[in-house]
Amino acid sequence: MTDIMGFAINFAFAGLLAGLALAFIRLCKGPSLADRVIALDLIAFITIGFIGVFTIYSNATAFMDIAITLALVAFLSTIAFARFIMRLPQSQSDEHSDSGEKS
Amino acid sequence: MEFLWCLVVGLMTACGVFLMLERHIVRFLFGMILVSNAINLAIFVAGRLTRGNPPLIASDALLPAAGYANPLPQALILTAIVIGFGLLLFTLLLAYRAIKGLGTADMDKMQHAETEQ
Amino acid sequence: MNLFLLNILLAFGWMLLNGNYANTDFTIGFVVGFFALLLTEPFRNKPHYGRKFLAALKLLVVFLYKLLTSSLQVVWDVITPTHLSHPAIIKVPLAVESDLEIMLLANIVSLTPGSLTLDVSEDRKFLIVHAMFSKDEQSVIDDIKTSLERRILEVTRD
Amino acid sequence: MQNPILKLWLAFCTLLPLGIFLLIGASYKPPESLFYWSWIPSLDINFSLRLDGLSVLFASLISGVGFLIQLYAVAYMKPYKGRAAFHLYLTLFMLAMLGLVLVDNLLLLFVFWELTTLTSYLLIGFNHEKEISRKNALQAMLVTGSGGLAMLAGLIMLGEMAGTYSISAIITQGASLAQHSWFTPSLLLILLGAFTKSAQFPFHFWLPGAMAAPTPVSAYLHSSTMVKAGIYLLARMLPVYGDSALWFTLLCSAGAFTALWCAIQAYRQTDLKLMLAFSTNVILGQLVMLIGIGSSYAVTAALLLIAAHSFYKAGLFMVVGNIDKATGTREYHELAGLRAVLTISFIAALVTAASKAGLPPSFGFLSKEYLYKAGLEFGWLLSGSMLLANAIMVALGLLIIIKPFLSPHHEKAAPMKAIEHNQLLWIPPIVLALLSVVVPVALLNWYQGLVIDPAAAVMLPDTQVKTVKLWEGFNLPLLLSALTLILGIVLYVVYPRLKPRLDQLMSGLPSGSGVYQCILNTVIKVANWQTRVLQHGHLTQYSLQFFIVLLAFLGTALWKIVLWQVHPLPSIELDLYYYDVILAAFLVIAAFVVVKARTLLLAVAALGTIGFLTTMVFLVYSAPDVAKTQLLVETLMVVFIAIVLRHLSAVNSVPKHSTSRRLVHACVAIGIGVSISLALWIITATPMNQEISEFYAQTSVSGGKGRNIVNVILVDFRAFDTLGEAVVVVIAGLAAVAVMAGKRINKLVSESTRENR
Amino acid sequence: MTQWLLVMPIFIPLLTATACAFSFRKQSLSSVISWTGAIANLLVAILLIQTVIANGLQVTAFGDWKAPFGIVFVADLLSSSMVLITAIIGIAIVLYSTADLRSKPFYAIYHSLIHALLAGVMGSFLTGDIFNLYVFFEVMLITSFGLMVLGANKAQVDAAVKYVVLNLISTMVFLLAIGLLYGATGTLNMADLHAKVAELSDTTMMLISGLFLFGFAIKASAFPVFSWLPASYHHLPSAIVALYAALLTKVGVYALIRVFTIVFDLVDSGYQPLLIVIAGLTMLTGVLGAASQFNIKRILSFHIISQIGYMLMGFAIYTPLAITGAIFYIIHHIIVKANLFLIGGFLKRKQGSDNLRELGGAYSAMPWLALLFLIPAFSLAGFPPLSGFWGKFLVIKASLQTEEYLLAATALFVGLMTIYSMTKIWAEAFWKPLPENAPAPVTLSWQENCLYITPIAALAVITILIGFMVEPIYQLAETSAMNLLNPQPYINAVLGGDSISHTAPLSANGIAGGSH
Amino acid sequence: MMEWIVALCLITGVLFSFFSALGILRMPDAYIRMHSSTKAGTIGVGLIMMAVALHFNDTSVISRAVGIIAFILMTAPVAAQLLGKSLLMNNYKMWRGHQQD
Amino acid sequence: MSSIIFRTSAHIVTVLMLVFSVYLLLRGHNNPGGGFIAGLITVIAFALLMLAETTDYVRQRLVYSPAAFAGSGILIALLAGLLPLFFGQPFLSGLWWGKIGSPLLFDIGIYLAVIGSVLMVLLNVEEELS
Ligand code: NA
Ligand code: NA
Repeated sequence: MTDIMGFAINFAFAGLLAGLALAFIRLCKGPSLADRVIALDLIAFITIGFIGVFTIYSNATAFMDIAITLALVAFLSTIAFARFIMRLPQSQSDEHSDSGEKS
Repeated sequence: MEFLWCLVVGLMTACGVFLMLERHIVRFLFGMILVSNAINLAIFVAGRLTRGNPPLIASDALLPAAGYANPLPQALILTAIVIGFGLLLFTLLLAYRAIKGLGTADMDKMQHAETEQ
Repeated sequence: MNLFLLNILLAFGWMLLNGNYANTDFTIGFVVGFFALLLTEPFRNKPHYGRKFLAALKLLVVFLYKLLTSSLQVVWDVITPTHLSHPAIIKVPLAVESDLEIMLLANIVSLTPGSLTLDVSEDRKFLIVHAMFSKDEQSVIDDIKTSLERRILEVTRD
Repeated sequence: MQNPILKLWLAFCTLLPLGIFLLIGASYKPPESLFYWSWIPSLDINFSLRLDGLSVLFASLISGVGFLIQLYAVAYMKPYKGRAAFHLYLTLFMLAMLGLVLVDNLLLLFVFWELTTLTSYLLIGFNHEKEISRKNALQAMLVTGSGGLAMLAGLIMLGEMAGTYSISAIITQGASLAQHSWFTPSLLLILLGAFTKSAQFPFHFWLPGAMAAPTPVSAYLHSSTMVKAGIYLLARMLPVYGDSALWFTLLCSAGAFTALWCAIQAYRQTDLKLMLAFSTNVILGQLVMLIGIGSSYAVTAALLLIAAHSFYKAGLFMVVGNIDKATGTREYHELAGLRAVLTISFIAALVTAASKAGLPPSFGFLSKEYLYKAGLEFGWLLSGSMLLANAIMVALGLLIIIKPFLSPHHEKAAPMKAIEHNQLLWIPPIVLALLSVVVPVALLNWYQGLVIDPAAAVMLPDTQVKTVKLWEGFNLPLLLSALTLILGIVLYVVYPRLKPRLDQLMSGLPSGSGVYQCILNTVIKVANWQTRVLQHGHLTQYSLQFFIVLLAFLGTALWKIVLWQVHPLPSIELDLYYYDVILAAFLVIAAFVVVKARTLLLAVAALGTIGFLTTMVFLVYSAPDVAKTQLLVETLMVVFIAIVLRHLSAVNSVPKHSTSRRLVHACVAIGIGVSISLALWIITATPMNQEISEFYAQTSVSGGKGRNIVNVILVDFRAFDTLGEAVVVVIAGLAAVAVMAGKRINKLVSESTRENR
Repeated sequence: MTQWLLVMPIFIPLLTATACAFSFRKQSLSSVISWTGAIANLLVAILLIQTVIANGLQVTAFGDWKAPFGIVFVADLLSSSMVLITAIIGIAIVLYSTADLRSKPFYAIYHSLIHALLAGVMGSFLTGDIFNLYVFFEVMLITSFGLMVLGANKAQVDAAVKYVVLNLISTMVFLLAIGLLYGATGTLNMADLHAKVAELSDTTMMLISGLFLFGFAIKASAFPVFSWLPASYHHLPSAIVALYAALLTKVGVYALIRVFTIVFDLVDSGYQPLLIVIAGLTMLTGVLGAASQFNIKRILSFHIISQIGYMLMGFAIYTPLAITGAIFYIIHHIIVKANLFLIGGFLKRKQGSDNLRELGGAYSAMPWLALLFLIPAFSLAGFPPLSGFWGKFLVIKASLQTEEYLLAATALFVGLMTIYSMTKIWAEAFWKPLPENAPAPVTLSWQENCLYITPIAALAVITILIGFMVEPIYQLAETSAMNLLNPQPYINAVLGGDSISHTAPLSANGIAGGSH
Repeated sequence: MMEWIVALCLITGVLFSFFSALGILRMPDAYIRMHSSTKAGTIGVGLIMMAVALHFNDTSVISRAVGIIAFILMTAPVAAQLLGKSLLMNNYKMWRGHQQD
Repeated sequence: MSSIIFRTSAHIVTVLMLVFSVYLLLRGHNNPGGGFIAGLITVIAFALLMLAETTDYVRQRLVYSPAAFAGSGILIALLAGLLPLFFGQPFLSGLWWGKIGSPLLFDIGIYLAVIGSVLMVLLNVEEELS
């Protein structure tokens, strides 16, 4: 592996993982359900990217199938969440409508 | 590198176990998902880790490339994942039924079975 | 007819996936695609399939260009410290009618600068769009109708 | 008696003991095995029957008295329902008892021992609709059962000491067993069995309780047979344990005390049946004492007393049964003038009571003489206590005869009806009364040759037994007999005044059945408490228990490793890339987010993230198939959760555990987590044996015809796992539908579209 | 022949289950299929044990991949006799259910699940591979979940939650243990593990075996991890609870015995003293739990625990005699406990309750049932010469031989309390007159009566037979125990003698191998 | 030469992805965050896939990469649209930015 | 949930997924994939279709009940395992005729079993809960 590829790959890993971190923060922060879902969707995208980079890095093309699979299924979970939000009775924020625990 | 993942397995298990002890039945389920993920990971780690060399044989070869990853734990985890999926799916719907039928998600309030009739 | 075409396409897709271009693969792909279509029956009202290759290509190029610029626009807004946007929700009247057309337009609108499809009205007459930079609503509408909808109609209609 | 089958059955039940009695008589040629069948050779349990002097005494009593009892019961049980079953139980009981005295194998003896417990349970509880019957049946069962279980341990120990379970073989080893460390424990345990069965103090109380049974049962089981099982066992064990001082001390003290104590109890009763029941305890005590003494006289006395008691006690019980039948009561105070309706019974009563009181020339007198002879060898204490007990027996004899039969009938007394037109009600007691006199007077030599000599040869192999005579001239025992008689009469006379004072005196003392009830209640209380503690119904507490146990398991092993340095900890080899660390960190953070999430949806989203992250981990470490499956499964799971959660939003929120409880949870969880980490680390630090995986790699193409080794494992090398896994998934599907569907399960599973059905 | 024989105990029930599932709407058809399957199963089981007795241990390697590379099924005396008993119980339950559950809407799916459960149980008995054991445990577990929630009411759902939650803990720990074991040894075949485990350090072995012990202890419902059993069993339909009571916990004990003889050595693992304590406390807590109950099913459920204690006791003592006793006890207990639950179910059907306070009069109303109850009840209570006595006798004898006096005393006390419980049921349900406010007993058609009584009577007859044919069963149990304590022949048979091909390095071209 | 192109694609793709993530963190409301994730995310993944395709230059890889890009182009806007619709249905309050009205 | 845009694209995506799943099934022996993975992707495809349309639509497309799929899957897997026994080989041995072999048949059985069981749950959950 040449220097430029090495750099690019390392940059890619770092950048994607940093992106993952940011998206994850949004996932935790919410505040609405939709925000979390958007973040999760983006995490799926970033994961697809990570798989791509790792495919280049490891030279094992078999990993590409995982990327396809991920692209397929991430769509489903986003849709399912979207529907979840849609069917919720009242509010835009999940903090009230959720069946969480109270302390 | 196994050490790192040993640590992760332990921490994930700890989180999972903690959740499994909570009163909300759905949280128990989440704990179970965590623990079962952690255990799959544990099997994976126990079979030793190999970076970037999947146990596949190229179409012109009879053996996988040297230093290939241990395929057996992978097969075991596949089985365990699928079995775990079945169990979790059932548990999820049982939780649903319990919440709907018993009117509470609190596992400690589910006291219908052991009160003397 | 269009199903048949789609079927052929799927067979080619199959070969692509396999990275293998023999007759047997085409046959398998065709059979697999046939059953897949049979199971899902995707288009109940049939759009026309003509020789719209050029129109489609043009649409694609425009679309890719818009996608790139829109991305850059978003990125710029992200990295600059102040929020530049003036968001609004806009109803865009539709000339397109079929499901496929509506879908294409909606998706392309979503992926182009400053606009994001939120819904199609119940009567399928309007596209509800969230516009990021909508100082002037009409310009947004015009932009969508001229640069996108027209091109789609060129592809999908005779 | 219309039912011919019932008739036939009753005839069979009656004639069976007679046949056995005759068979025993015909085949008795001591000391030979009658029969040998190797039942369970591996356990040294052989069905070998031996008929020696001791066995023949018991066996003939069991079958002979059994015959009379069956006869009597045919008449007595006529109005009862379920009499066929009654005779069945009685017959079974008799067979068990016969087996007990005939077998030459310790374990087989135990088998029959327990069978007598079981059948007697059914007999005692025969009047099962009454609560007292059920209660007393249980009491008898538990008391004799607990003794029996202790005895089992004792018998096993004895068998192990001797290296055989054959009784005759053990006896030949005799005193040599005394050196073994199990000698004393086995002795104690066997005594526990014998004492409970033979109703020795403090286990005596079940026997009067067993009087809840119909009278034929009392006559049979609780006079002449079952309670003698313990006596039989003690007699059998005499050659093994007889030399031990403990044997002597325990048997003599328990026997003597039981005799005295129960004599006083008998004296206090007003129910005639209970009087007899307690006096049975007295005789049992005397028998135990005699076997404890184990001298030549004592053995002779015991052998005489066993037979004498069987005759007169069975007879007396039958008479009491007749009284009950004629008047509907057995209360001493309510009975008078019975001679008028129970003429023949009265004669039987008179003779048997004389035997009980020990008047010459009855069998009772003879046995009492030898009792005193045996007692006198060991000083005045034993003899004195026996004298008192026997005096009370005299008083009881008088009590039973004089007021109920001889006093004139008066208004307050229970009304009477004639019952003696049924011959079967009086023939058996008369026969027994006859035997009580005929044997000592006319058949003594015959008895000596048939029973005493051979039985004594079994019990005291080295001792010559003296010839028994009814009349041996004026001697000390005779004097004691006279004294007994006088004292007895005195006790009879003072009975009206003494009884209330005795009652007053003894009312404060705890009764045996009271203690039993108290123990039973305590056990039940402990059981309830324990169950409340262990099975409290709080699920999370169960889970916590389970996890604590798991932590204990893991902790003990790791404790050894970490603190005691049994196993040196492996060094940490860090062969890491930064993305490993970041992925790991994310995984852990995401897991924490699931824990800390205040809303379920955030937890679900974090779980989804964990799914993606684990996918990446599997990807990085070369497991594409796993990564894919993980991804798909996780996504589907999230979809399912999303679908389900949407419908649970209306559910009330759930309170959390208290902070301290959560702290405990955290500690347990962290403990388990750390332990698992450590365990995994220790295991992965050693090199791995991968020969199986190598085999798979080498054979995948040639044998499995596949290039994806993981898949070849799944569908070929270990396809069987995959089959099972598919079954799991399908059944999980069914189960999931079932849990949701409730009663519409079939419809839900089988329908292909909704409208069509 | 072996190839056929060994797979049929799994194949037939799975096929039957599938066939039952396909005949959803035709109750009678699914009944017939279910019966046929159960009978076929019994025939195969008989054939299997005959073969094992005649020709010794039988092994088949699935896919023709020899151990340790592939999965093997091993039928030795122990496993084939367990399969036989399972088949017997299977028939009894299927017959009984035809009477008891026919009216229920879940009838067809029920038969499917029963057969799947039987497959799981028999697979667990036969497998020679530890991961495969896990798979069959899961088949069993998920099927038991399914059966548990069929037509469930509130209480049943609650019971199911407890059952599921606590059993899942066991499952996960079991899986973890397998993972660690594989990581430490690199193999999954139990015979192959024997030698490789012996090379592990003591602490590693203790660690891994501790996890196995914990997992199996839950499955077997040992103290202190039995809570799931009394929390759930009594709400199940009798046929199902009979099946569970007979088989599920015993599979746990069986697995414990297998794994701690062939894979680990109980003594070497360091858990023997602990197991002895566990056994004693299991007996004690179980029997005391039973003493505090007034519901037939609850009493019987708690007694499962106490009797598991006997089995564990036999195993923990770890002498040939003790293990013989444990095996004898398992065989006896499967038959007897199933029968008692079936009788309890029949009483419930007649009277609409299984609470002792609401029952009564059965002795007068159904004397034949009383007799049929007496046999298993007093067998369970350990009255000789019924089957229960011999197992108890053997373990007590063994405990005395090894000078475990306290354990022996506990076992004896527990025996006494078992007598108490059984007589309690007898006195309350049979002897006591029917309470005045109780409803009149349901009258059943003679066919229904027959279907109820046939399995009950058959099992009672088997109980008596076991009691009287002690010698052959003792021989069987003793041989099994000797085989367990000296597993070398088993290992040789599974791995194909001393010349184990896999220890030799394989040629690099990948053509060589242990298969074909 | 090809390496440089691949590296360029990779780096720009990653940058887009990163900014997309930054966008959803920084942007003021869910609608605008969706703009960010949909557009920048799509192009980011697209570029990375292009890099993969170019790197391997192998039909099976190219076809898969193209498949992924096409698939994402097809699904990402739909997902965004559904989420948007759900927000609309829940009367999600839009951030009005610096508009006067 | 009835969004024209989603419905239309869901149809296309479903077809793609189905094709992809069969591809994974058939190629699984040589590349990552196989019955389980393929089955799960099929399930996801139909899940998407279900979300876009209705459960009845999906049931009609499937023709047979999901339980029938599951049952036949298990049946096929069992028979694939039994087949070698008739050739004197142990249960589940690989029999190969060129590129077609009993392991492939076995994998198809697994594929169907997964599809059937998970879809059965999915459709019923959706129907019961709405
Ligand atoms: Na695969
Ligand atoms: Na093979």
